[in-house]
Amino acid sequence: MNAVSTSPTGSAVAVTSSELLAAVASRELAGKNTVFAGIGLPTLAVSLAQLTVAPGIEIVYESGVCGAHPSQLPETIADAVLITDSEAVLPMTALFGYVLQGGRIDVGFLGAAQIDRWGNLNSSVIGDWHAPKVRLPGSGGAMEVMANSGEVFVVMRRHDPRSFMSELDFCTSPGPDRALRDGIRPLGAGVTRVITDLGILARGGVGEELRLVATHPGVTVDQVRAATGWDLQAADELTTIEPPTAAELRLLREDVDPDRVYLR
Amino acid sequence: MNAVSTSPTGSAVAVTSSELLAAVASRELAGKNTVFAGIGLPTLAVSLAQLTVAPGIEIVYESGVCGAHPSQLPETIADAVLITDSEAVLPMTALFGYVLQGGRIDVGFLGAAQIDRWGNLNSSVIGDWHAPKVRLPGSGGAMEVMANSGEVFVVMRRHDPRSFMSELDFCTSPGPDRALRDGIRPLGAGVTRVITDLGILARGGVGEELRLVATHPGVTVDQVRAATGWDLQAADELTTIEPPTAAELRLLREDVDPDRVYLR
Amino acid sequence: MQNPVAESTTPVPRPDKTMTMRDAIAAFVPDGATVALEGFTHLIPTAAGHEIIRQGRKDLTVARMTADIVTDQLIAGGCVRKLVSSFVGNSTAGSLGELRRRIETGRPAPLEFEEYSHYGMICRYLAGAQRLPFYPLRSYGGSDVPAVNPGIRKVTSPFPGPDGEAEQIYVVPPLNPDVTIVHAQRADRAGNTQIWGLTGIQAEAVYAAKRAIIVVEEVVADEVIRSDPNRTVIPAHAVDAVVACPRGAHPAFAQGYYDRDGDFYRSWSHISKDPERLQAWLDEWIRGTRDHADYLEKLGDEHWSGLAVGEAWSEPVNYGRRL
Amino acid sequence: MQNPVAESTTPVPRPDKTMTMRDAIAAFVPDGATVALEGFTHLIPTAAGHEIIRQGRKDLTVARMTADIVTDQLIAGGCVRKLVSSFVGNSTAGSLGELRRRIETGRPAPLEFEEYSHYGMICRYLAGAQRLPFYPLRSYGGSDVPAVNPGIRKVTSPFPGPDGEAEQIYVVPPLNPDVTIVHAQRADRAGNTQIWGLTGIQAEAVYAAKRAIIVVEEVVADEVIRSDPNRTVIPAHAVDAVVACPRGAHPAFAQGYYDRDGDFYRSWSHISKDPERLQAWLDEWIRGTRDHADYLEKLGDEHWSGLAVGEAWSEPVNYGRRL
Repeated sequence: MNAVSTSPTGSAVAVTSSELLAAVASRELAGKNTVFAGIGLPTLAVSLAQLTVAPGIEIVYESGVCGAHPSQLPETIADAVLITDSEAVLPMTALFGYVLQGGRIDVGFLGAAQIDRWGNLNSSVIGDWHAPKVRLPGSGGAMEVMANSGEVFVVMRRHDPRSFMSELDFCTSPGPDRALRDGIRPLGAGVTRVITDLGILARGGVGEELRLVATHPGVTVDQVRAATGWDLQAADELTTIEPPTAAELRLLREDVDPDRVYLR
Repeated sequence: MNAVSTSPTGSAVAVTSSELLAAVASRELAGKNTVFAGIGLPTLAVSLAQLTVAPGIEIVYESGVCGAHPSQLPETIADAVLITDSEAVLPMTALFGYVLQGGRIDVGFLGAAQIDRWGNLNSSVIGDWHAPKVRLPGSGGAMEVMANSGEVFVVMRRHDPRSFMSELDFCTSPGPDRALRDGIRPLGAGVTRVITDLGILARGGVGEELRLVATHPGVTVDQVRAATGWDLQAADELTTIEPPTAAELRLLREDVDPDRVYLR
Repeated sequence: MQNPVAESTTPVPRPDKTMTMRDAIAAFVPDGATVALEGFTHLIPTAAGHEIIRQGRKDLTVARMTADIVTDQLIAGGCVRKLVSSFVGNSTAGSLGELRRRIETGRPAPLEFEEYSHYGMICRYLAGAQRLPFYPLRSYGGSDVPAVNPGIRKVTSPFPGPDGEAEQIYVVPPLNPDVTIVHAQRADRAGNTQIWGLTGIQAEAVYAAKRAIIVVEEVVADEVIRSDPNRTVIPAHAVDAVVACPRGAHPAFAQGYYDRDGDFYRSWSHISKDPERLQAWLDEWIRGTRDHADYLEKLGDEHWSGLAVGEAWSEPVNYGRRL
Repeated sequence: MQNPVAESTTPVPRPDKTMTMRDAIAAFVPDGATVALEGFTHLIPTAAGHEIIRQGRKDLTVARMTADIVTDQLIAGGCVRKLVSSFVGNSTAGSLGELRRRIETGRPAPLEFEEYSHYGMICRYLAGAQRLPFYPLRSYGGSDVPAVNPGIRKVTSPFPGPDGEAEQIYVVPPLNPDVTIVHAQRADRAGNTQIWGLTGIQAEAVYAAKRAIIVVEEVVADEVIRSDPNRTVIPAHAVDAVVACPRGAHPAFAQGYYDRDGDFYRSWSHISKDPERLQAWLDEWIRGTRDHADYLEKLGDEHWSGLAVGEAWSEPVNYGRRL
């Protein structure tokens, strides 16, 4: 990334990849009420959205914390600073059963080692599950976030063919199309946005593939296609993503993460 | 009832029906750890058992209170005095799901309008359910106490053919024999003791009918048979119930219910 | 892509959901709605029930595990077409006159009744809160209740039972009320609700509902709630309206606020036994009062002093703060 | 009929279940047992895991939603035959070296692994706690996990779906550990356990188990627990042993007692990457310490001062007392 912004003090500071992704993701949260998010880029994006496009938006953490008012930027989803001064700490049964499966999350943020054109995700293994080349952490709550959130945003720092695959090595968290083929009625739209260092892929819901809908300035469609392991289709009206504005950068740098814990 | 006991002060005081039933029921609790009980006779019995045959026994209330240490005798299972100073107050999901259905109750106490020879209970209606002569309160938690407790004790103040019936008007809370016929595996033994103003009926578990095993002094087998709506069988070795001892009566009157709220 | 323009960094505003009882009932309890009123002996949303009667709602389906005085009043008030319940009785204090008349005689109008056990109702709320198509439970085997309630069905487990054979179990369907109304000790303006003492099935009944009204003894400052987030039984995102209504659970109790009005419970059996006396009572105490404050004024301060409770404070716990 | 002879009216004695960690592990964790160790990032029963290693337990099946450092240590300690988990990673701080070696290379010995999602594990505990034959959940449709885990099956709902057609749903089987071990802030001697901050799945994991060991920062007077019975997450009747073991969750945190040792989490990726270094670490810090007090002494007071937390006390609530 080579976007450059002017800092509040007037000196030019390079926009980091984290700032770019957080700013772009935050804009997608307009009109949303509840977000299920992990620490790092997703929380940066939601915190920025709270200060910009979605003032009332609430983050629900996988640890059960609702309405956090942390005194410092948390290091994990279970950080003690998220709990003190929060509005509610839910037991796991309520968090996963009533909030997530209950359908009270508008947008879930997920990451993954591999994603395919339908927005299915693999976070379990590279290679064969029974004798994996790399054993990854597995689902955690990802399968539930995928199955139950209204829609899912995926933020990927690196858009490359090893992650954007034609065939997943293993499907941990399936989108609604796979669920339907398995005879299970899906409750959410699955992945609707994939925000990467090259651009934004989007799909509307059941039956739709991820398509390229926007690119960062200077990124070409061919570049994104080359970085994608399937025959990626592009929208007819492809837009260019506006780089983080001075206001967004100032909020991120001065209010959301002044110690630059995640804005590295 | 016409048993007479000598009060601690030396004067003869007639033993009330409540005292008799509470004392007799308390003796049946030897060796038990957890009891699910309502207010009134069952709590009197358990409180007396705590002071006599089962010092460690714990009452779990349908309201979710465990380890109550009430400052006064409670009026209902949800009385505020049961909650203040208690050891735990459980939400309904934990009480019914984890404690009761989870199999952590040794003995459940139940009452009913009608009982049959298998210990099935009716607390829903007198007459036809769709146009009842009397609409009774219904199951409450009785169905779950019956299905999930290790065994069930029933205390009936009045042993008569209108309550001890050959055919129930309606079965609200079935014992294990009815469950089996319905294709459902029972988890508990069902009713094992019925303690009445005439004596004690008992059964061991699946496949067994309630049999008369003991009578109060002066009560004949024929008297109990006449008060029972089915062809009641009596045990070969019928025992005579020892009336409440002086110690039991003193504990009931001085410690358990000094204001005689339930010992009327 | 949207371009945010916010220039300020003021703290994120929390929504203010406080409303009057009148407005909350008017907004969220339409005729014909399925309304869950929960609270197990403790914290019964009586004042909300009275306001439903004042506003003359019709054809409601009322879900309430322990259908007690407020249910009898709602039925007598002509608000209820159908009752879904697991216990229909006036606590330990006697009968519900109107409910029994309706079911036993069908007069002045029949009442549709769907019967469950307590855990059957709990499991219906659990299924509703979790968007499950059904919830399994170990009771109902051999009971006559499934014969009169076709909502209770069987499923065969895909795992063998302990004897190696196929195992069957009863299930109940989800209950998703149009609105759930509960009473609580306190909430903040956004709806973070704290309950202590008996917490019952309130959280699940709220999560299962499309809308939720929380009636509280006190609306408190955000800082009070945030000092003890584990005490929050219902989080703000599940709440639509917060109604401040002190003593709104009468004749039920609110742990730490006031005691149960045992005399009223006992008197209800007599009041409700006679339909004319019951309607006169409704006219005087509910239809004849403007709101719950008016009802309380009519009851009088002396009445309330008899229900006052003393102090038994919890030991605070330390949530800690990073140094 | 039995004839009671008690003559005294002393208060009912509560059982005293306090034990040393050594005795509790020796009594309730035999070779080959299924052991659930729960605590979601917060209150991880690390000290109990270390004692299992010290006592050289073999062939355990370990159930733990977030299999993290203590799980890696147990595997490296040769205690574990099979792992049942929904997340195998060192929090956000890197990898579990031993676990990855066992699964990726099968060296020095293979590790049987049963994979779930978080809610899959939660539902297994829910089914276990409720004696249900299965528990339904809305995820798993289309996932490859059921293909590698035959415990995850489907059931057809007896109620039609929204389209009127038959509806299928996945279910998981109950999990009933031989023993569940959890860490908590405080308990009384009988086992009434209070937890604040993240309460996770601890209660369900305990209720699902045949036996339960509660490790606590403090054993407190009965009066402390009884001042706030709603804070009791696990009641005494579900508990078999209470072990006082301050700082027993390290490197995890205990809300209000000490903070997370982030440096240790980060260092674990390096320690566990090299099998020899990992065994040397186990020799020095676990096998080479007599108990957790010894481990703490070795860590040193200075280390602990860096994890100290300040004060943020909850506002007390009034439980009330009848006047």
